[in-house]
Amino acid sequence: MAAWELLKDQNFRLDGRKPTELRRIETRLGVFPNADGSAYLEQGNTKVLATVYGPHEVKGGRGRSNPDKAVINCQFSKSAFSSSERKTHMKFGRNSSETNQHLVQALNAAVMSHLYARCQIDVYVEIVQSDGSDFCACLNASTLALIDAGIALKDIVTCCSATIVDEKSVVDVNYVEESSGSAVLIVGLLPKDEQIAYMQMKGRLHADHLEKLLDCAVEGCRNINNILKERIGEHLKTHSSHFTLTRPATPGRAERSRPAIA
Amino acid sequence: MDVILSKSEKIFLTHGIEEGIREDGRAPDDYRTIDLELSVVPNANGSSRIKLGNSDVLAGVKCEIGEPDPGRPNEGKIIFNVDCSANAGTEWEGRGGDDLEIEISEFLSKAYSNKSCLDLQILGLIPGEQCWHLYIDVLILRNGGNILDAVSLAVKSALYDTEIPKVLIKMSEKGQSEVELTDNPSDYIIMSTENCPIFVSICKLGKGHVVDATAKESACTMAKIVSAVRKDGMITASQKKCSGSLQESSVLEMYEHCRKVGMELNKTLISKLSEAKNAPIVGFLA
Amino acid sequence: MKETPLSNCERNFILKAIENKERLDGRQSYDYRRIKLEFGIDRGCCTVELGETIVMAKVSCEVGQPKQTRPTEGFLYINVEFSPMAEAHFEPGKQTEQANEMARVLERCLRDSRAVDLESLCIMAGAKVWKLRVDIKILNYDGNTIDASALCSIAALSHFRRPDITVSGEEVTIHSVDEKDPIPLSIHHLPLCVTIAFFHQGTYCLTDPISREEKVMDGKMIIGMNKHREICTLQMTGNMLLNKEQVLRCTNIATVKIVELNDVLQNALSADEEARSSGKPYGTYVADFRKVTVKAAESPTHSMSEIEEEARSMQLDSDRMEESEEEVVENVVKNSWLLRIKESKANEAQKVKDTICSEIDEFLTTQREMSDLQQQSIVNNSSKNNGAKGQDQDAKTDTKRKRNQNRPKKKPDTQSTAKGESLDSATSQTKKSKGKRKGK
Amino acid sequence: MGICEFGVITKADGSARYITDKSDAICAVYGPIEVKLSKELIDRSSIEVQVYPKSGNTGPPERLVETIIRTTLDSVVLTKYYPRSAISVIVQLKHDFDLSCVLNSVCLALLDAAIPMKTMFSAISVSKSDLDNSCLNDSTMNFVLDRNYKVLTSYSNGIWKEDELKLALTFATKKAESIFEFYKSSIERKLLKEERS
Amino acid sequence: MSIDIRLSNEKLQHESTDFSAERPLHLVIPGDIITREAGYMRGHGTYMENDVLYASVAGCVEKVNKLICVKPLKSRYTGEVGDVVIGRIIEVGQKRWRVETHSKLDSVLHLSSVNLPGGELRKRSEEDERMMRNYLQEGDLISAEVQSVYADGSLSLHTRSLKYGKLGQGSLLQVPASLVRRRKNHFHNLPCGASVIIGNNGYIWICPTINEQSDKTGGFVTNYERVNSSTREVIARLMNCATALAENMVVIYDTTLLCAHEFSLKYEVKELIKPDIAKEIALLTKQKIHNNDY
Repeated sequence: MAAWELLKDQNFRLDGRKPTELRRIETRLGVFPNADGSAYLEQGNTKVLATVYGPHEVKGGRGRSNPDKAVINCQFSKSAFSSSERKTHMKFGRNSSETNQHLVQALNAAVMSHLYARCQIDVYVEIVQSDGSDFCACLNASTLALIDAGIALKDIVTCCSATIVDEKSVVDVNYVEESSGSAVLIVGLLPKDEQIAYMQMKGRLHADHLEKLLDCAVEGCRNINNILKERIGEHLKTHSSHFTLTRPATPGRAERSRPAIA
Repeated sequence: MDVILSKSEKIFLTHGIEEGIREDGRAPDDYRTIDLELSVVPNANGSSRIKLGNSDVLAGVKCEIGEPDPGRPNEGKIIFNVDCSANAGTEWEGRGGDDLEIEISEFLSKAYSNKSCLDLQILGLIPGEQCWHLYIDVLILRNGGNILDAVSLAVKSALYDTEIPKVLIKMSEKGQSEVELTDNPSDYIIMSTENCPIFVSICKLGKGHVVDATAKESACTMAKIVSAVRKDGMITASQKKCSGSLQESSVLEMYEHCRKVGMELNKTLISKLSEAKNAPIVGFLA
Repeated sequence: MKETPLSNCERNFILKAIENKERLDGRQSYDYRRIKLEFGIDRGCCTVELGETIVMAKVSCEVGQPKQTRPTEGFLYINVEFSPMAEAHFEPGKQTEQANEMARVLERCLRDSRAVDLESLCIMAGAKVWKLRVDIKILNYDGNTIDASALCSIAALSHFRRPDITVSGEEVTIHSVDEKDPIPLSIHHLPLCVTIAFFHQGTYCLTDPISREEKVMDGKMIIGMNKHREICTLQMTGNMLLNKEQVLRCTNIATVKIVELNDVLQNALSADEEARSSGKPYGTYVADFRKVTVKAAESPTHSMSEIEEEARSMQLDSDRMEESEEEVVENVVKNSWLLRIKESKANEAQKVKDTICSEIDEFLTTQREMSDLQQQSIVNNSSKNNGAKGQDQDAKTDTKRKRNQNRPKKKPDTQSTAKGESLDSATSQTKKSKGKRKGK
Repeated sequence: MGICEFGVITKADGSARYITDKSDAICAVYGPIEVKLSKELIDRSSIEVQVYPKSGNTGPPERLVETIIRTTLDSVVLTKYYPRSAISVIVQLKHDFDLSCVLNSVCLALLDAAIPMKTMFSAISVSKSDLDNSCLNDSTMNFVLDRNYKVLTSYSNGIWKEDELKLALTFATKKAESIFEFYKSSIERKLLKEERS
Repeated sequence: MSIDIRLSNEKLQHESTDFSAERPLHLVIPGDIITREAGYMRGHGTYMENDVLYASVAGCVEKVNKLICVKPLKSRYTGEVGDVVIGRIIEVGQKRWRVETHSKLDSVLHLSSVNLPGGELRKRSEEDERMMRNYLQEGDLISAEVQSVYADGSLSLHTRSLKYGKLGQGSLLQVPASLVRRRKNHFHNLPCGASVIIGNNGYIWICPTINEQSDKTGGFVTNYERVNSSTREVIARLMNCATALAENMVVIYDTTLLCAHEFSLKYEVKELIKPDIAKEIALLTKQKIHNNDY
């Protein structure tokens, strides 16, 4: 307890982070070669696997297909051993279907779905280990998986949470902070134009503090985005040597790839 | 994963197996490379990840205190739960994997129901009142054929990795026994997993049979025998799958084959497990 | 039966109207429809009519076991169902995404904000607790079911009385209504929801959208808040992108609207108490905001700044609030409310005068045929001052028509840019005021 | 007698809320509308009835009421005019359950929806205490009578002797008269209102 | 019997050599600005916003005259007219087959776009329509050429040349389409004793050597004869080589395949499925082709 107090006095959080400090982020693209795209993301102790299948023909009847854009289908699930207390995840429960809906909402904002008319894009997310900010990690991992699948995105949608601990807004909330009962704000951001694509808050917060908390979460998104960008860049660099051979050597041959102007 | 093959592809594959040359050059009783890693899930008491060729399985063991079965007051319980992750493919989305999940978890409990496999007495705490429940959750992340063998390897490894906290049994003022967890996290008990069975699936294609079938080979399999084999060669459970019928002689032959392979597989795994216990954790990042 | 989609011409018409700050039912952008609250004969039953939307909530309770992790907390479960009565295509018993989403938002709003004291629902720690269940049924669907449901459920919860209990040792006796008076739930605060719908990539926003507006909107922002300006939930849904300023503006709009809704709720509850004590089976209460904000209704460009102004004043109020006691808080809010009521009940002629004045202002800004119009409006003004109360309506339509006659002279683009500017200036004003406050 | 309000459910083709001392029910009628292929009848429209209690889910008591309503409507509504279609009747109770209140609200809603019927009908619950004040027995008898006071449906609780039944029927007939009067005046009021607007 | 269990951390850490230095690549990720200059044409993998050209996929910028495209590391196959593809029949419809070619939408093969047995110029009769399943049924593999691309991006195929048509005995392998190098010829009779068809869509078909004269029947005569062991071993080796190349992101065409085959000869066929050996072969191949500067 004494150590805890000390941390608090020094402006540190329970896990030793500063208020605006993110947890360590580790990523890996292309975990499952059989899928069109896949990614693994660690945000501190929250670990998520995301897989993308598609764009492919719409499953379950043509009635579901959209003639103008892609149908994005998300399924979120959480392994039974992911949290400290064992809990079998309800695939069809209210919470998971809400999470699915919200993932679709956030991804829809980024995916240039008009390029994939009549198609379906499946995004499956599995939480292997959970330590707060589950939705954020899921969304970040899904984005990476979509990039790995070569699906066109307007921007890299990133998500970050923020809460208030001891009257200070803190970013990238872990499980202990999440369950402390104060308001938790989750923001999904398209960082290029600072547009909010997804937002949710639970818990009680005075309206005057919203701006502060929102700024904090947005800043977190921006930082995560920079890290993700860096990681994608590294991945590209190590895996792009084949381009030197597959890219057209003479202009004549490349002219066949017509522009995508509608 | 469902693989559709054309008639001539099937013929090519089957002929190859009859001649002893598989599609990837393996001999009929060769396994693909098995990757083993322990303690991948820190939130579990024990965990393992097994990659068998293109199949990828994660198993986690969690211990909880609960009530014992009335019929077995001195024993703990083991509960299997298999989850087919949609990550493995679109066909497992929603309820798609349900049937397979039930099939595998049922077969696991059948194989482990033999008393000699795992000492459940060690899990008993207060007779008739409290005992350890071991929840063994298996998550199938990728299905590249021969998923059953991979699951059993993962379960055995995860059990090997399991550290059950030591408890003190105290008498309360009312004269009732109470269970108290020790504060020391390094104080734990380990179960003997030597005798845990491993599944060996043998697929019959044409006149030949193979172990560790790939997804394509599974698609042309006529009959399949799965046995849970202990390290001493005892078979604790077995089942025959797929639509084809088998003659008595070939059944016996396949069982014998199972036993042989199973013993070898057990031996190799057990020798590697102690090494794996002290290996650094890489997880999904490698 | 399948859902009939909105025709393209209807869609375009509604969008065009929204661009011109007009709505199908003649409401102003931030007006609520008529709200009617009706309580049931039983306690804990409430029906809310929001325009044509009808929502019914029923609270029930039973004794059950608590969660192991939270042995001293009761439960609050919210179930939302779209009755097939509301639309022919709603299938009975089917959990739709929409219902699911609503239930989750309401749960966050009511439960996770700790509006209902769940600890007070504990009977015996670790063994017995009360399980509350709110069944919300959408009986008629015409948009904005969330706001109506939130109002309805918190009203029903405030109205609900649970049976009294006596605990002696290990035994729990639940008393029937005849034996002992049932007791109300302990409710800490009254969170309500305000939904703001966005159109044209977030350029235009409306509160209380009707179903046809919901069909053409990009998305919506649901804000759960109580009268102390505490946000209880935020939820953005649909395919739209917002920036920070828009989000903050939403909360400002919500602040104003929550006060209105909170008043409706309080009045309705006291109306019911009154009715019950006077021997009637139950009470009803009707509030119509369209009358209150008539002034705003006539001058769209002003309404925005007005609402911002109001939000600002309320923020100032709330600053004072934080320092003072709770009771004072209520008074301040009530006063500001009363002020507005007074305003609305003011002399009819004055109102008309205001309307025309604001019109003149509008025309001044566009600098068009000012003198001509002034003459006209003076004529109108005098004629209306003479007119009786009943003619008020006619007079309004009269001015409207005249305005329409004048309209073609204006260029539509200039109009919209002018509006945009005024919006911007309004937001910058709020910012400035905030800066000032911080400075203090 | 009660209070009746038409057109409460604006989305429906017809609706009515009927409030009595004992109960309060809203009924909405959609029809004739598109029918599910599995429920399609070639020569007439199919009648679908759903009854929802004030809280909780539809259970066996509601299913029973649904059947009673359906059998009554089958004999009253001119279904043959609308082959291959559906008439959907949904009742939501806002207070305690009372069969007669539900049935009367259905009749009012059908009138509002202008569904052609052979005759109007009224439902009356008669309890033994209505006939004999000294009787403490809570046996009830529900009659549904048509315009000519002929019994369309009946549903009883408890023990009834033959002569008691006869008494109950005459009592119901008398009450039905006033209910039909009430229907008439309600409709008149509604029509007048519509005319005015 | 061989059972090889290894620990995850035992994996060999080959240092990856950076070849991109020779020809610097312009790599971008979604949302990156490609150019602010006006006058460029917007190609695949890019989008224009406020006169600025942004990337929409993570990959390599390719500039051809005024057209700018971004090619992602991997993606579903986007067909172009003239491409050679391998596909699997998934549905027999009226007058057409639906073919799975790993592009975003299923491709179609019209009855009028196939060579039917008994002459190229035969008129399609109703009889043929009824017999469609006899020619090609669900699960059958075909090689075909892209005839046209529909507005929604789905492909129409044709097999109106004797080199295309139903595929017989052999093995199919799927690799990312972006790894396949576009060549003049995608049908190769390799000197090591097998034939290979490298589909532009990333499907690779390896089969016993096709006899130029007698085997070109459009595939309607199926050969169910046993393939001899030595051919089988070559096919298995080629399969494993191609898999090794694909897993290590090495470009795939006849030269790299032969190169990898050559390097693999020092190992037994079954050793090639071991990830370490696969990686070694892939890297050697990569080095060699870069040195030779193909």
